[in-house]
Amino acid sequence: MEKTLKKENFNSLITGLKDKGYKTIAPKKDNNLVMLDEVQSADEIHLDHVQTNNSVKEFFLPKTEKILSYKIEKNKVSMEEPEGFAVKTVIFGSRPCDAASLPVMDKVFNWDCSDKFWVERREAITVVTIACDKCDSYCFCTSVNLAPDSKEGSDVLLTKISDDEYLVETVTEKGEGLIKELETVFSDPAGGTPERQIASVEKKFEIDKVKPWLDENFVNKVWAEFSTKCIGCGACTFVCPTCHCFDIVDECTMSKGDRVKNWDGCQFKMFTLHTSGHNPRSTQDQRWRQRIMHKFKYYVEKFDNILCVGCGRCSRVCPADMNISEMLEIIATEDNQKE
Amino acid sequence: MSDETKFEPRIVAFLCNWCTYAGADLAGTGRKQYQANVRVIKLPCTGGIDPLFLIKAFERGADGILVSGCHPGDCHYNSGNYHARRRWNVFRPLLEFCGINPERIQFSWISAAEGGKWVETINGVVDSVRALGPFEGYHKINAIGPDASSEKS
Amino acid sequence: MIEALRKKAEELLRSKTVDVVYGYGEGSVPERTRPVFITKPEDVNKLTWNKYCVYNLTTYLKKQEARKLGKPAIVVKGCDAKTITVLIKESQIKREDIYIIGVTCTGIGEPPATKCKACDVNTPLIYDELIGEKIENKEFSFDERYAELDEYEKLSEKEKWDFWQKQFAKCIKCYACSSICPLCFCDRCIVDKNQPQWIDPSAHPRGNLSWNVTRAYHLAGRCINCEECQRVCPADIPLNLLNKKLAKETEKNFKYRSGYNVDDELAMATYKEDDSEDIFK
Amino acid sequence: MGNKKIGVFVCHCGTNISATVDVEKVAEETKKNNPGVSYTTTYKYMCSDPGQKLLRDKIKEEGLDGVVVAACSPKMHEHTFRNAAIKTGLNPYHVEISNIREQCSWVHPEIPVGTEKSTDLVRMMTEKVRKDKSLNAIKVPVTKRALVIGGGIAGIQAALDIADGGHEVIMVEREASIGGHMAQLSETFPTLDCSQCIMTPKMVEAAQNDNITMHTWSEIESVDGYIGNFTVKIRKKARSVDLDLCTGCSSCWQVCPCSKIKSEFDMGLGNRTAIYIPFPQAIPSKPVIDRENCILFKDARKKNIKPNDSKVCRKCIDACPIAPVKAIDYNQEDEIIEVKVGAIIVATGYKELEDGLYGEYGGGKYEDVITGLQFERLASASGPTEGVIKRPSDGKEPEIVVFIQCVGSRDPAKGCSYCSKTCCMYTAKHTMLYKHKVHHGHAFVFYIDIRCAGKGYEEFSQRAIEEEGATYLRGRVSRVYKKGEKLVVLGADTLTGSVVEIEADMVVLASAMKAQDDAMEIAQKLSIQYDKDKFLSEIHPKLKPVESSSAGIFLAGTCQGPKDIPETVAQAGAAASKVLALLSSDELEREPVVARVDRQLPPVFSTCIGCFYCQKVCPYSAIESEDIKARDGSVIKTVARVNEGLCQGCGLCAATCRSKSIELDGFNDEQIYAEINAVEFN
Repeated sequence: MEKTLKKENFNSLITGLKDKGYKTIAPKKDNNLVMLDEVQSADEIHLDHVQTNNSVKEFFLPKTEKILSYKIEKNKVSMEEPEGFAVKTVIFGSRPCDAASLPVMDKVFNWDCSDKFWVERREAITVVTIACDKCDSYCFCTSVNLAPDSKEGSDVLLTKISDDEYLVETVTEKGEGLIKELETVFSDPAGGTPERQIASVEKKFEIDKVKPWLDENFVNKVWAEFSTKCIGCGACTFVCPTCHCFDIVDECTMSKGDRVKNWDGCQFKMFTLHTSGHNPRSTQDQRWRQRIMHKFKYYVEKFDNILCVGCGRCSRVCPADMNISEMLEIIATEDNQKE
Repeated sequence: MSDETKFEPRIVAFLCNWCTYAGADLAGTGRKQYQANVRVIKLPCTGGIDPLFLIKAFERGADGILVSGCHPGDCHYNSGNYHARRRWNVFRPLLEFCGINPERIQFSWISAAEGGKWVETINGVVDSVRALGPFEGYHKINAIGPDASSEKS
Repeated sequence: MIEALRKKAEELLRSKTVDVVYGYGEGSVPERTRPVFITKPEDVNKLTWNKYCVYNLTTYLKKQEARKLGKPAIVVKGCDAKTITVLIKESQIKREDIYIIGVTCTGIGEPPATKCKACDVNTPLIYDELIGEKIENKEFSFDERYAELDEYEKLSEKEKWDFWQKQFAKCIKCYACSSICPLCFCDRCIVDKNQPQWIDPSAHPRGNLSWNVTRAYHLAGRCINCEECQRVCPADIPLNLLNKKLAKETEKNFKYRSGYNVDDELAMATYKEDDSEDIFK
Repeated sequence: MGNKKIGVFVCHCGTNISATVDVEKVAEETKKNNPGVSYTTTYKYMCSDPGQKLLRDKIKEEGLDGVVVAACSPKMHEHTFRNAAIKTGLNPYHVEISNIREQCSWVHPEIPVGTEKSTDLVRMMTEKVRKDKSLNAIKVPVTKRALVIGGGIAGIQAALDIADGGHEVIMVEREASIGGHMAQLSETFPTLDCSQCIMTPKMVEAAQNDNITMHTWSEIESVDGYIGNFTVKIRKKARSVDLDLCTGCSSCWQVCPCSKIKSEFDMGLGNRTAIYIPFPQAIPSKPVIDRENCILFKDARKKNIKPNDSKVCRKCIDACPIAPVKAIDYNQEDEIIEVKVGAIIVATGYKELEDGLYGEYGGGKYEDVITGLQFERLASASGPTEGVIKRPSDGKEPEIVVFIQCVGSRDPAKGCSYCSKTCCMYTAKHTMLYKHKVHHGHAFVFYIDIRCAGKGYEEFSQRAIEEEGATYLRGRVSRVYKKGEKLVVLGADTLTGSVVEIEADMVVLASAMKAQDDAMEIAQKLSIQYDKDKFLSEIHPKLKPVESSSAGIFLAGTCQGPKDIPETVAQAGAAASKVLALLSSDELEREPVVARVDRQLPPVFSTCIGCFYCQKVCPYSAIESEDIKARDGSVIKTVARVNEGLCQGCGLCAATCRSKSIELDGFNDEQIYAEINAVEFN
């Protein structure tokens, strides 16, 4: 189903969503950042950006989330599972790369057991993506088999066709349902083939060459050379739409507490520290290698998907200007030479 | 304290063993009455009180905190209270800068002989915090806890 | 200046005075540079110097990966050099274990970093070799130094609370702030101590408040205002305001400014009998 | 630890607690709600014998491994209940007191309020107990030897008492002879017996005691270590005379040409030579060369040659009859010796207020305005005038002498706000000594108050006034000025309200007793406290009057504050008895509330990063640095370590440590956290 959406109708869209009981998330300007966040009106929406600073991840896998709460009475512990965490929501204006991360992560969250927090939120949230009309040098979706107008993971894809109009393509039934629910907001496309305004993202490396090299180069001096500057923070993993590691902690007073799931990241020294004091990944090059290996080898082997959508956030945010596509370029051009 | 019509502030007091704790004992010995809102935690010296203790007390619902030890020059450990004084001289403005009313974190020197001063001080803390009202900001973030994210999404 | 820098680096490496030079190299975009670790004299052309050399490279002194490369020469701006003074005072390095290549600097960043506005260390206070024309260091008044705090200090209590709650709410606990900080060198940060867990590790308002307050407090009397924490924060939290506030209190109360004099006693490890009594009853 | 079985014993304290706290309810709530609490009871008097028995029995019967006694302040009976636990085999540090008397029942009259608060306090304490760990008393070996710093009457008395108790004593005196100020005195109040006559035998006794090793002309260089285990470096200043060889024959000082040097012992009223003994009864009775004033040393300094190479004057060495090696060694150098001791007594004495401080009284300006100690020398039979009272300027017998009391003392403007305590008595004594020697003379005394508390003291001063005819005038002297040969003393008599002007021949100032100039230095070397007047501080003014703030270091005599001889001797004896008690055991037991730096398995070793803030803040220098080394000897990391012997358990280090790698046993992180956590207002 193809429709168009006029900018002038953004307001009715947001109001419409509100009326239909949706919570709306959209890009908002926040000082120096553009953040996906709840909006109440179309005025708050900001679309003049390459990429939001946060990804859609936090709406499916919050940075911190209660997975159960408990009360400790004398000789008795009673537990309560959270409810109502999955709220009917529309994410409006996320990028195709972000949306593409969702089916990739579906695999891990439905693997050995189904993670109800992820699954229920996935059901409750409709993703309306806007194809990128611009990009920057950090973007590399085209190098990971995606594109600025990929439909993977989106329920609805919007593509700019003029300064004040978007082409609306439904991708899923859920998307179609949403469009139907708010029919009046959308227009029928004018005749002819509209000119889609889509960014041209340079292809930086051959993804096919990456895994074979990784298969052979668990030991390679490149890891250390590239990562000496890494300061071991978790910024890259936290902004990444596909990094999904978490930690579980109990936060409690004397008589009650919450079991909490928090983002965690493989770049932290503590991530793999054993109680014994032994750390199987004791140096930063090992941790950097882990990040690359997980994304481009282990995940591929397990789930047949690379765990990267080429959004470039990790490189943009890196305090030490580590650049993941640069690393992958090195790998892809290393001629499979083992040291 | 469950009477909702009247707010009773909840105060945690961190006292040094040698001076203020003994001063509070003296108030007891002298049967000097004071408001019962305070829960005392005894440590050897004010110098041994980490600001984290104060933060934790707020996290556990305190509306106000008192830290009290030996007068300058009287520290049982020579200089513990001097170091403590430095610590609070920077920590309190930091909390104030973050929007915490400085009256919620009070400091005093009360000697083992000053039972009366203990009574005055603790009543003063209770009254001033009562006037400020419940520490709603902190109570709120305590109550939200990890629900913050789900509230957001 | 770049040439002089490269020449010095080459000379140091050739003479084996040092094993590695921590310096600035070209970044992934023209508006960025990145830390480079030059171990071979023939690689010195990778070194650069421009207004985007924001990093405080002394942070790599706490990283075993960098230390493994051997005795370092470090390229430092005036602000960064102050770190070295603190690290020496805090027994983390010995002066003779590092070679300091000081660069004179008239400001970095685009737009210029806040710290550069009242910079009084255009020429580093400590160095072995100075690259660039020596600049007479300016002097600023107490008020000028902490001018950026004014607009925040005059907020009402509620405005302050709301402002910081909004800021801290953004925190994702990625710890980029402490990872980048050259003075956050604990092996095990207090936030990682879980028996007991003083600071909730969760990125919720309670955990974020205690983390951010504690992080700042742990830098009281130590922070040398390199602003790296603020630069790297992916959530754009103005962390340096907290550091600056503590620096102001430290200077106001104890007449101490971190990193200026290696002979000064560390402000939070000493006391004076006549320290302010104002807040004590 | 979570499975600890905790017993809670709530005390009625007669009705002291139970009148305003519903103790049954506290016990009930505690049993109902508090994790780990397996037994609760209430009892009339927990501290009584049956109460303690109840505690002991229940620990055994119920298999308790943690106890909270909700009762009076821990300051009252923490010790009692912990000791009771020891008898059952339970480590005493699993016993905590919840203070529901001083903090509840006595201060909150309403039963519901006191009960609720008591329940809260008990809850906080049971949570702490859940985290309590067994601690074992720290045993410290004791070096059975004492150091006495100072060889005045305090030091001598203390040394003798310790030596008589069978322990070795090392005595350090910075002057050339022991004796101190008491050796300078003429007669002593209130009995007027001759000071020398009672002092000299003590000095001899000390010198001859096999247990006492004396280092005169020596000073303390440094003190390290802790109670039972001090290492002391002593600087033996170059005496230029070999004490082993010298026989004290006097040949040398008799030929010394430098004979116009003011004698310190005689307070500048007499002269001595450059090679000298301070006074005839000096011990050791062997000379020292005053290198500042000896012409040979002056010459050597000028020419920058070794003293022995100077040929200016070699009279003393030539006169020395010792052969083949002379007892005089011009080239002798300072020597540092190291001794190990288990206890230290500080008896460094006082100094007299500089007379120059009182310009308005002509102090330091007029020769005939002298201090109390100078008068002692004038009156002493062994003094410069052989006991004849002559005024310094012209040697005339003074017919009118004005004594001014409180010179410096009780005068904050001159830096001594305190009373020097001895002056009223010695001034009374001075008037008597004067009257005994100058029968026709007249003594006037200006005083503010007469403070003669002490056995026989009041009678003594009354005797001076009533029998010996001294005229006491209550009032201050405003000025002393010279008029011809006379000194005019302008003062007030506040009792008559009149101005008094006395033309005196001599004025004696009862100058204040002050702390030694270098009292702060010695205090710092010993890590002990001093007060605002630089007198060394006892740790408790009433109950621990001879203990300094550092364990194992005791105070005797006027270094601690002005006092007279009997008091000094008594305090020296007290300090000695403390030392004897300490040295009587082979090991010391210390309360194990000490800090501990985290240690872990390799490769972490310790979470300490070695910033040494803890070391900088520690008031006891108890933090050392330790290199953790690999097998090949290379240093892996340098971390802090606590010296248990020195640590006093303040916890300053723990609060300073950013990574919380150092914690205080008994108040560790988990314990404090548990207590705060159990506040639970939320």
